[in-house]
Amino acid sequence: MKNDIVKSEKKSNITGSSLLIRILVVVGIYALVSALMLTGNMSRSWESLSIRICFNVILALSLNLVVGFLGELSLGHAGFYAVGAYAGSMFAVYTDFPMFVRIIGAVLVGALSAGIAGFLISSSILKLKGDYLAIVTLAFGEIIRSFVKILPGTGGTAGLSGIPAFPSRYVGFTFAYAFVILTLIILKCFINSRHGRAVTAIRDNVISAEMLGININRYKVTVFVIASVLAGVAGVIFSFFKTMIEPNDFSYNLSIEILVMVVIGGMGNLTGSIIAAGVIVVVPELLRALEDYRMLMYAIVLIAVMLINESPKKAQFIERYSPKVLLKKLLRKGEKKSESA
Amino acid sequence: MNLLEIKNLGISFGGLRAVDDFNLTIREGQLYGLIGPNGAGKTTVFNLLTGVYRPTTGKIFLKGQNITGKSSIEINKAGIARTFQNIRLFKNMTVLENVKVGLHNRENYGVISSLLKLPGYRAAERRIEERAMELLQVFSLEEDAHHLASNLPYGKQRKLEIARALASAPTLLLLDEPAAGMNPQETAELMEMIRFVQKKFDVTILLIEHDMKLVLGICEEITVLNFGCLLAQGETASVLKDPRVIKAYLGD
Amino acid sequence: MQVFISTLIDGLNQGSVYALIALGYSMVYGIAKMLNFAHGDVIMVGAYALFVSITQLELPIPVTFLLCVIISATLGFVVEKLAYKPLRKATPIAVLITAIGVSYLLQNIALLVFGSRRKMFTPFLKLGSLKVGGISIPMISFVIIGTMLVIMIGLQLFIKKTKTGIAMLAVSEDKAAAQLMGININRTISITFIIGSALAGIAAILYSAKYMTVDPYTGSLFGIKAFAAAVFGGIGSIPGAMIGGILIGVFEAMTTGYLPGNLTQASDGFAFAILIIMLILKPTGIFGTKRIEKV
Amino acid sequence: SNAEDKNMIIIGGIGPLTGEASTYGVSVKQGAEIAIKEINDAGGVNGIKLKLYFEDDQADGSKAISAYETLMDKGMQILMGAVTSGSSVALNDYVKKDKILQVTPSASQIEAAENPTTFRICFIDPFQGQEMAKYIYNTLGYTKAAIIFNQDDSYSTGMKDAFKDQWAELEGTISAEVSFGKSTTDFGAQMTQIANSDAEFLFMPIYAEKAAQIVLEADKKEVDLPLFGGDGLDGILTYLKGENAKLVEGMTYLTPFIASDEDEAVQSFVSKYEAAYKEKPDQFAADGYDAIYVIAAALKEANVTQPKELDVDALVAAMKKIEVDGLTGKMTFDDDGEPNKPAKFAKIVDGKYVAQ
Amino acid sequence: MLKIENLHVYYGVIEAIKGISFYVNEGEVVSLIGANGAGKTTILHAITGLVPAKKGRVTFGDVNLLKMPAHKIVSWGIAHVPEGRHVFGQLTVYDNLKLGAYTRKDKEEIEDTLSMVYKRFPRLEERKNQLAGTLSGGEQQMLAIGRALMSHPKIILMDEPSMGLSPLYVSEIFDIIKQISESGTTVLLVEQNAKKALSIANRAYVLETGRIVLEGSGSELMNNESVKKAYLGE
Ligand SMILES: Nc1ncnc2c1ncn2[C@@H]1O[C@H](COP(=O)(O)OP(=O)(O)OP(=O)(O)O)[C@@H](O)[C@H]1O
Ligand SMILES: Nc1ncnc2c1ncn2[C@@H]1O[C@H](COP(=O)(O)OP(=O)(O)OP(=O)(O)O)[C@@H](O)[C@H]1O
Ligand SMILES: [Mg+2]
Ligand SMILES: [Mg+2]
Repeated sequence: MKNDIVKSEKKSNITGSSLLIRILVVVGIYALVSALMLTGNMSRSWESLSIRICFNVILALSLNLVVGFLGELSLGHAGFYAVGAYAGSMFAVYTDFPMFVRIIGAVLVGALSAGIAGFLISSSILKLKGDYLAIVTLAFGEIIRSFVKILPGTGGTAGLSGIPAFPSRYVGFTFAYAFVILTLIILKCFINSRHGRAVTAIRDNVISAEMLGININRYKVTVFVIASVLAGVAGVIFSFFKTMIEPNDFSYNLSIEILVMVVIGGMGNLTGSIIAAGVIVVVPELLRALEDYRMLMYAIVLIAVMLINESPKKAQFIERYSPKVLLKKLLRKGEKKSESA
Repeated sequence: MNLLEIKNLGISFGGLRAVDDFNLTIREGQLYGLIGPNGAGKTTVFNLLTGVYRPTTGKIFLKGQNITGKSSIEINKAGIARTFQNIRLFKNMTVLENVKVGLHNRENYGVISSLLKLPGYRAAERRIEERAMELLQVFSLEEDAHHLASNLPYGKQRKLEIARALASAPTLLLLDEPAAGMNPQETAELMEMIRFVQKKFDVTILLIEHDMKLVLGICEEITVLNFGCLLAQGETASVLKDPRVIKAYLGD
Repeated sequence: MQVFISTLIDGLNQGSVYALIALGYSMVYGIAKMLNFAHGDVIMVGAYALFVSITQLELPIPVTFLLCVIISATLGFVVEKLAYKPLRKATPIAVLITAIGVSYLLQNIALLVFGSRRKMFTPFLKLGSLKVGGISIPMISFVIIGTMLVIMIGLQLFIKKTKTGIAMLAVSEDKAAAQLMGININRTISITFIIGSALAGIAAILYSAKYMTVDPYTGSLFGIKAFAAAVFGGIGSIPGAMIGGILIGVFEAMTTGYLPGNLTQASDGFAFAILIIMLILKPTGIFGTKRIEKV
Repeated sequence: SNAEDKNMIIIGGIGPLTGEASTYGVSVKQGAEIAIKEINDAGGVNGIKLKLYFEDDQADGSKAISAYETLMDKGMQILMGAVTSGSSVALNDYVKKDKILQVTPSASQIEAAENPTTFRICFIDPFQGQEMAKYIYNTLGYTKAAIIFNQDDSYSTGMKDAFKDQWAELEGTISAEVSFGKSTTDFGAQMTQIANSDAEFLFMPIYAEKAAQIVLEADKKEVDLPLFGGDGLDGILTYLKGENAKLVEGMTYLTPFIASDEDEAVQSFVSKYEAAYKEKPDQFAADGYDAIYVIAAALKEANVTQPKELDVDALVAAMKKIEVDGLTGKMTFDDDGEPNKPAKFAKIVDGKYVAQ
Repeated sequence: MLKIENLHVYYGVIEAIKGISFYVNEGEVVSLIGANGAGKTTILHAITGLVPAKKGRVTFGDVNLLKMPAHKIVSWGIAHVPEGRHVFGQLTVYDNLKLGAYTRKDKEEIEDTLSMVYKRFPRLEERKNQLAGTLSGGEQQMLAIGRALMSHPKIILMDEPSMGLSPLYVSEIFDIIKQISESGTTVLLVEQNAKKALSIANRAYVLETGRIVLEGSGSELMNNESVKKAYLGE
């Protein structure tokens, strides 16, 4: 008996042509944005938004690994982000190597520190599941934010200022974009490997996974470490963008905002996370014209998106009008035309 | 040679003695049956064997190695795989991926090598793909390879569970009511399949089943459990004629 | 010693408010299996309703209380119908995000209607305080603790003993099977939200009486605190939510009172650290049992 | 930017209009709007009208950057903002690169006016902390302090740190030091500590709304200490009505602005503000109002006649020359961009703010 | 009594039931048999409103069930023992049974039914305070049947009630079905154990991939060659 519900595109090996398309999209976006920036055709708000989108995309992608693939609700992603941002920018502020070394060093130091934090946290909460884990990650994020206030060198509540800025917007964007791509490659490779499958299996059924010899604890820690390293990198980019960071930049509201991106984009859907991160950053800016009603509208949009996202009609709509389907139709038409010609 | 030895195994839940002083020996290459009334403790024995529960008394040896109280992961690595009475597939993964998860420990490339896409990784992934497809073919599931596991009908889900368990290359395969929810025709096919699998993969099989046709058809020996205790043990046909077994389990 | 006891009482004081809020939250959480981050904002709306009816409409106090509870319950009912019901088949996390949307929505409506500046109540429940051995305890705390206990016991009896209560448990576990029993799922969930939100209304009254203040963001704190309390107490356990709330209050009071010098700046973080340590020691919360999953 | 903007000087405002800090942003915006209207109604600056675009940053630095860029896209020529310190500091680099005149009404953290083109209307946090310490020790003669501060607000921690340093120098002792955070609703434990200390007074470097609640709690705990604080305490009486007003009787704080000041300018501002927004202005509103007048004065001083040709160096030079008699006092600006204006001590007497 | 006309059911885009019509008379035992995935469960789900039907009519007496929300259907006297048992695992056996009688009012009658259920399944009485989730597979199946009986239905739909039961209990279940039927309750039975199902059925239908391919009395089908081959394993 033939069953027609096929989960599309779940193949582990990227076929040649789709790899090419992906490379084209990646290069194309970069070329477009650079061209606009370098010719001065991009408005300033979009220039800065393009960088903000980048580090938010990295945050969303990395959290998606935890929430979407491992299936654990983490409400403390801002904590790892904070560790990366503070460690990285303290390196950049308190050393006087050449600029280039400071930037690279900051990324390494930020990523490493966040990774260590991810390792320590995740290995101490292995016994916790579900909402218990959620509350502990949330608490952890708040602890980081809190302790930053009393640690030496962090600038306390007033924040750490004097972080070197990117020499130009264009450099900043290139830098951030490169890390977005790196993040994507890392996640894709991980997910399509036996390790990625193991992680998804843990999400779907822990007992079965254990029974197949999959080391649950090791994978939980691995996933948290990868996600926190990436969040740490995002933190460093953020601190170079903002040039000053303060504890309030990393409150649990931010963790929730990242979670919103992941869920709206679709759990376990990397492309979705990218788009959603972009949308969540851009929408409030687009709504500026509404003035007082801006955040009200934002809330309404958020609810509406969730309701539409989950409605059965949307599934039908996508079945008919998704870009993939449309592209196929177009190609078919083209073929027919060329045949008839 | 004895593959599995269970000695004085026992466990209680609250006041309930679910399994009590249970002994069982299975030789390599056997197709062994475990039967008994509902609630007799059969599934619990499987759970004890696979580390889901820790026994309160007794010892379990696999190939002479003591595996009592080990974790499920270690037990799987030691060579036991199982299916579940209430099917436990990875529902949001495709049929093929389910089997690939089963192959997890057969290829051992590390996280770093997957991140960097080293050549070893590619070769290993290709082998995994091939093996998984082979396994699906054994169970005639290759056409469903890219379907979501949860969309399969019941019978196919059971087969997929067996395929997935086999993927981890066990020496001992535990099947918990593999024929439940199948009609006689399908059950007959399944019997063939189990026999075939046992030969092809060279595994020893211990199965729980309420379908006596299947038990009689493929199990050389069986053990009957009743209220957690051993009721009878021995060659299948003769055990099934035991009046105590008839009274407690088969009815007339 | 006296300082310690006073601080402990402060903690109980504060914790009892968390506990009161956590009860309603935990009930919705246990039955609808969703983290209703908008619960705190229902309290905020209730408090504004109370504020308007006391200071602007100048209604008799008992009427204002009733109004506050009715408005809160209605709000809970409406929110559930409009925002959560269409998501019955969605994952809990999708509902969580929608709840966050609702929370933003209520906050921003309040911001537009009442402005950003905090409103202060004129005292409307004057109860004075009790003096025991040099420590004075405000009477309102006894009212809060009393109400909390009554609600806790009431909820517990309602859920475990009444037909509707058991129906709620059935719905929370298996909606399809519950329907086969003849249980109206939508109605049951509506009732859950109405009760939960009415409790939010009661919390709003007592909160306002105790702290005499409300602003658009009052509720956002409670969402987190109630969540923490409910989880810490053990998911689904009503007495757990209560104890959880009280303990969190006590942790906070202790870290506020006893951290030396410069560490006081991180008192929030220390309170959370205690919470984490306790949860690592008891991974299913105080009263939580391991969810039994038969293999 | 639309057509009529061409003949106007565009001032951009940045501050929180939504989110937990929104009171501050809203007040500044409203105060500034009144000033803009007054100036434009009177014919503008040298005949040029002013236009204010105000963007929300939710007191979040990176959103402030987006707000800033949006304003730049709209043609912002002078920045009035950001309202909060964190956002202001985050804009430092941008303002430096763009070289525009920045006047922050209320960002009181030192780093917020680091830029050579940035000026500030309000006092810096350390200044207030030091002044209060000196006043309390030298003038009033108290030696044992209790402090309550907000751990999540740099305004509060900045003032507290400066107070403590100064206090140590004066050889005063600290009997109790407690804090609260963003999410604190109950101040019982804090007050217990203070009640059981031998402190002679309570220093509260915090904003009025939290202070009002703390005062209520202090009353319950029978803490009857003299109260002191910075300009944040201004407006506390709007939260404490009726008998509760008695609880802050005698409270002394440092402020540039007192809404009940008999001063004519103040009263005219207050009545316009109340008419427009149905609430009493606080010091943030006054800061916003003054910031606009300071900008106007600088424009006049620099003799700006073409709206689209602002010379920032000339404006900065002008800023250092002008003297503006604002609601928050008569002020001039020094080379660091800091205001020189007299610190007024206000005291609450008989339920009214009285300048000392 | 129960009449299904031209029923079509879809899961997304696939059509699981492709226009099925059949009926069940009062007092009858009617069996549906068919291979895995034929659509038996789906039909029962459509009758009790757990999945929506795209087209067709389902009438019970004079009422059209398709227009009715699932929870109302029970009160017309229709009980459903679902595939996969679906007991409330975190509730006790007793609470599960009580929920079975959710739509009933009369306390005494409920008590009577309860003791009837306990008599049929003594194991349930033994374990009445155990959490249903920890029962063995077969015990859960007993509970699911007992729970359905608690509503004192006019018609009971059973989805593979013998699955996972020991041979002794399988015979017993079929005896119970007979008793249920004799006590006046109509039975619509879905079974893999076709031999037993046909032997107690007044009439039966054979399903293949969403269509009815054969119908007849139990004994007719039992002797039908293709049925013998495909479903009886002979
Ligand atoms: N976690 C548990 N807690 C309490 N009781 C349990 C638990 N697991 C099993 N039991 C009880 O132990 C007994 C044996 O259960 P088990 O599942 O092993 O039976 P079984 O022989 O597999 O029966 P079936 O053939 O019906 O599947 C049952 O009475 C069951 O209720
Ligand atoms: N939720 C679902 N989504 C998609 N397809 C489904 C779903 N449920 C069932 N199906 C498909 O519908 C068809 C009919 O399934 P159904 O469960 O009714 O069969 P059945 O006759 O009861 O089989 P079994 O004997 O295995 O219980 C099958 O092909 C099945 O894969
Ligand atoms: Mg079993
Ligand atoms: Mg079925």
